Amino acid sequence: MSPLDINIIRSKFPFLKTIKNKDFIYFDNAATTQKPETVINAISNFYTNENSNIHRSVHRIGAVATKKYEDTRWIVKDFISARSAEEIVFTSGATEAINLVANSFVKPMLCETDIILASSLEHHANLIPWQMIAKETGATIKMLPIKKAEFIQNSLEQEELDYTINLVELKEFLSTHGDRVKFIAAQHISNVNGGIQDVKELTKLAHSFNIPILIDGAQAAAHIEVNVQDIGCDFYCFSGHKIFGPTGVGVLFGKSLLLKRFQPYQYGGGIVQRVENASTIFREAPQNLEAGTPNIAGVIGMGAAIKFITNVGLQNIQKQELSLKKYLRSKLNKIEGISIYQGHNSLKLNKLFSSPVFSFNVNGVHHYDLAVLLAENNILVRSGDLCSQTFMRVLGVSGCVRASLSFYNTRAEIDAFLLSLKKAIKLLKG
Amino acid sequence: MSPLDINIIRSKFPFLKTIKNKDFIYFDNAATTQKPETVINAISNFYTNENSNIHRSVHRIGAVATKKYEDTRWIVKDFISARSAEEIVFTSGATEAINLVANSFVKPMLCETDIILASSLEHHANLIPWQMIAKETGATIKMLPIKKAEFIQNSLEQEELDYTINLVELKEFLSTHGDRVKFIAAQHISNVNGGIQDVKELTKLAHSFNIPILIDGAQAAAHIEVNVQDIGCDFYCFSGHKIFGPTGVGVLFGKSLLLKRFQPYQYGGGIVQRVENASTIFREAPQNLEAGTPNIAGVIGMGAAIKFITNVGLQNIQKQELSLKKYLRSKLNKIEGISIYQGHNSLKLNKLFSSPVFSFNVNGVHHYDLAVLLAENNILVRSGDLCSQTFMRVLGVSGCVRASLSFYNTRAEIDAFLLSLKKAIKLLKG
Amino acid sequence: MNSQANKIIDSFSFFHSWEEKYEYLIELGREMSPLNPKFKNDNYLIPGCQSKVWLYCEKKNKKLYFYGDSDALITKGIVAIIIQLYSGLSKKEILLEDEDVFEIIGLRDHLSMTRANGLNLMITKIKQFANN
Amino acid sequence: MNSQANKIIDSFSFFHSWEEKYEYLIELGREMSPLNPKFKNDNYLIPGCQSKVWLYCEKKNKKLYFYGDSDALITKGIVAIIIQLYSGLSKKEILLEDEDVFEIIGLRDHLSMTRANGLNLMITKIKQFANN
Ligand SMILES: Cc1ncc(COP(=O)(O)O)c(C=O)c1O
Ligand SMILES: Cc1ncc(COP(=O)(O)O)c(C=O)c1O
Repeated sequence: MSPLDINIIRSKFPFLKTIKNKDFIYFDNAATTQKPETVINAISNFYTNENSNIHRSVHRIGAVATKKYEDTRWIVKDFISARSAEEIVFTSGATEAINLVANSFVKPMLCETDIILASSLEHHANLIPWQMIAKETGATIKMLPIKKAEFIQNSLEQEELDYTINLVELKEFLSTHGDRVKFIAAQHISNVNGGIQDVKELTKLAHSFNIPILIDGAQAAAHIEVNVQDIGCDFYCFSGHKIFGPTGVGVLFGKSLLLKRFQPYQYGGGIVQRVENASTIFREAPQNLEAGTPNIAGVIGMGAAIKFITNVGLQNIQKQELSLKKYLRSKLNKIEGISIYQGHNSLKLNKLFSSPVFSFNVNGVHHYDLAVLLAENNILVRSGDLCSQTFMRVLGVSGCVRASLSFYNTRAEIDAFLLSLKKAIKLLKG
Repeated sequence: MSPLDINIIRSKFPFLKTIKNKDFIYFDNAATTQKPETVINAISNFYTNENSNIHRSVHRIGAVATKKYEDTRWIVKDFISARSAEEIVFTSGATEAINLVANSFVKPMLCETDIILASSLEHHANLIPWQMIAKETGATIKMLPIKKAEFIQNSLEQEELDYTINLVELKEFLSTHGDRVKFIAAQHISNVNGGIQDVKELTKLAHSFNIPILIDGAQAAAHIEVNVQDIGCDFYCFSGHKIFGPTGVGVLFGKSLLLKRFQPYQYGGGIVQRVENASTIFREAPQNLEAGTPNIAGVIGMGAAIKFITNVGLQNIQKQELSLKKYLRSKLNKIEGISIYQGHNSLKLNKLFSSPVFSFNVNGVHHYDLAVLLAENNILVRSGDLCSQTFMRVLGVSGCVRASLSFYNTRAEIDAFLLSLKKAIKLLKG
Repeated sequence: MNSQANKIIDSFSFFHSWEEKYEYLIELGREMSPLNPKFKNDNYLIPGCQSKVWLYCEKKNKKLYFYGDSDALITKGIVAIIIQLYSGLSKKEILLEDEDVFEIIGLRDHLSMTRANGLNLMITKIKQFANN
Repeated sequence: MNSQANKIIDSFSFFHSWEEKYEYLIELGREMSPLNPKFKNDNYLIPGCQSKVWLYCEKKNKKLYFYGDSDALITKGIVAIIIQLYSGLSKKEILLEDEDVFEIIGLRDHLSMTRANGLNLMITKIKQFANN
């Protein structure tokens, strides 16, 4: 595909072209992305033409709905290069996916002397579930070592702090405590600084100590190509609404053999073979992990979102985002007193690329004040702890402003953002 | 409101008027209902104009989305006459609501000598979760006594079996074992026979022994007025997709004091006040029970569905359904060899009313064969165990055919259904 | 394509409406040689179909012979066709057979629209027998 | 409406753009008499706001006096207005006060659009003080 025509791209997103919103600059894409028309239409079309409950039906409409739902499993499988569609479980989002692994797979095998490793860079969704099962079982949760002391060169050849997992230190730790570590959970890309972890090496290291690992891909799947076979991880998850799809739906990838060992997490219709008054025989994964009527329209909408991404091409998306990122970064650097907590790519493969997420603070200015004044200028950014309080503590701040871009954003929007930012700083510094 | 104009009503449902589906007769409403245009539009409109993540945002679009989401809590509160919006928890469906109560409220207080009561009439969603927490804790699950031996008069003054909970027997049981019973779970309306339980009396009885009770209203909320204060129950739940709303969303009502005692069921963003590496302080109910990005569009769509119901008027819906029910029942009765497992209204208040759900078998004919041949005639019914294997056992059958109507169905559709049914029986009986 | 398949296709070619096809399918089910009742137990049940399907396999002279039954007539007709197709073949022949007779006789669309019939589960089971 | 409210409304009536209003709000925050640092601890923190808000209440001659602070300027301005509104009133007067000054000065819409500021939480807290 040739370079993206940004006008064509933007015209595919009703939110970006509707008159009501034409003055808004949406820089909150790490929170949730806008939806292409094809996704919105897939949902309307389902409710208009094919709406029916699935799996247990002998009628035509039910069969069509079932097929569309199950086809999406294949679409997802191809999207993340899983081995088979049976490795794909539909959840209500990344949060449920992680809770599912924590409760149905990890918790049953934990005992008091065990350790779970997560990182202080994690979104709460990939931290609290591990804390809680540790608490319930008496196991310990420890933080993965972070390189934060090392200075590295960023994409503009400047020195900045490297917040990636320190695999050397981790290896040392595992050499002495590896037998006690029962699970590792880590992010693929950070929602705070867009930094990319070397999840492939991390997985290799975990597996060399026979430790299963989950990668939280909530911030990755819309930005880089995900290949779970190449990564080698046991579990991978993401949310539909962050990859241009609907809310209320997400994906858990799990290796078949491991999914088979899951206790169902929720119980209800569609997951049983035989029910007596006091006991039940269940179906196999992934069906036994999707109790009750699922978010059928949501799953189908997510399928449309993935098709949209594939049509545009992740390569193209990356190219566009890289260009926006470099532009914004170079301008942002010039703002006096700014601290930018931007991550980098620990893979070194494509040294310039990390996702276009910019978290920052300006000396002497509160992030909340900045975000409010930006919002008054119709610039939609996020502020606060970004559901990542432990990361904030690593950064030594209570919160920050986050401008998170997507490939449909433009340089003109960046310019407007910078103008408003400067105005706001001026107002606040008095 | 004056009697419903069925043509106007049907014109509001894209599924019913679209050319593609014009030959279909949708009699599978207990599985899922069709959606009015206002619901489909509410979803598209959200994604087109207001799409944003909620609760943690300082920007305008985020605030609008948050307001619409939170307003729906009030809409639901009014719909089921809860005391306050804080009693409303959004879930992914009735199934998750029940699992939430089982895991976060009931399980922590169970010990080996305890008993949970559910009925053999329950949908799997309201049976298996109780079985499983009983199994995990060593507690016992027992079946609520059913009146099935008694013959009662049905709406056409015929004798039929009464499958409602036997409150007299239950009282006796509780008098001797009441102190061991820690929870009662029962349906409001059956998905198999449409029978209505006297949940108010049941609740009174439970409370006289200080036993908390959950009512599964998945089959009730689209058919009768639900008033949780009048019923008095501690918990009540239903699914959006069965009340003309979207898939992937549902409601748990819980009394505030009890919800406050819930352990969060899932952990993630939006439910925390303070997170350390190893521990977390949570927010209060209902927020702490809605971890992660919720199904924002789904919740808003469900709000639109409730507004739709309120506009049409449940009284009008009931009137219409009662008329359809009587018509179908009188015709169905004439089919040779048919056994109709239709429920009745244990409330006796409105003797004629139960929900328009018809499960039946025809002597010497398999329910699967009937459903397939009906489907070939574009009549969409359900067959099998209806996710209610224990109820099937009470009925003494392995499955049945279920034709479940909604107020938008017509007498003409009933006539076509009957014609096809007779043709199918003839073909199958040879 | 084996000769059994051709025979089935020939017979069905007379019928054009789905009603006639189903009628014939049901007839095939009715005429199928019955399964010895001692095999009508859970060991020979194919799980996951909405109607009950039993399938029993016997080996004679390096060939497999199938016997089956179902409590539903339409399903029984499908069982009858599958048995007619695969009975008397060698393991290898069974594994090689991938012609979709149901497609050709014009019932595939109907039958896979009503997935709960377990058509695919039955064929999978047959191939499993041949793989052991 | 109490005279403090009128004063605030009068002052804001000079400003028409939201920038000017915010500017003035920030000024009010800057000029507010500081909160004794010993009260700037978690006991006086209002949970749930995105910026930190401390609110301390003192009773003198049957009247309540409020002192507060915030780490964010805009929030601090809101605190200043709220204190100006409620400080020096009796419990009864506080509970009766339900005029929405923020509505009148034209900031309600802005401030409630950015809910995370905790405006409502602050007012709730003030009323709680008056209820004890
Ligand atoms: C890194 C990361 N993990 C997990 C999540 C949770 O995703 P959701 O809220 O869609 O369940 C998020 C979303 O903010 C995230 O950024
Ligand atoms: C009585 C009853 N309870 C619970 C459920 C479960 O609802 P859902 O699948 O929407 O979670 C159903 C749906 O079939 C039902 O009929």
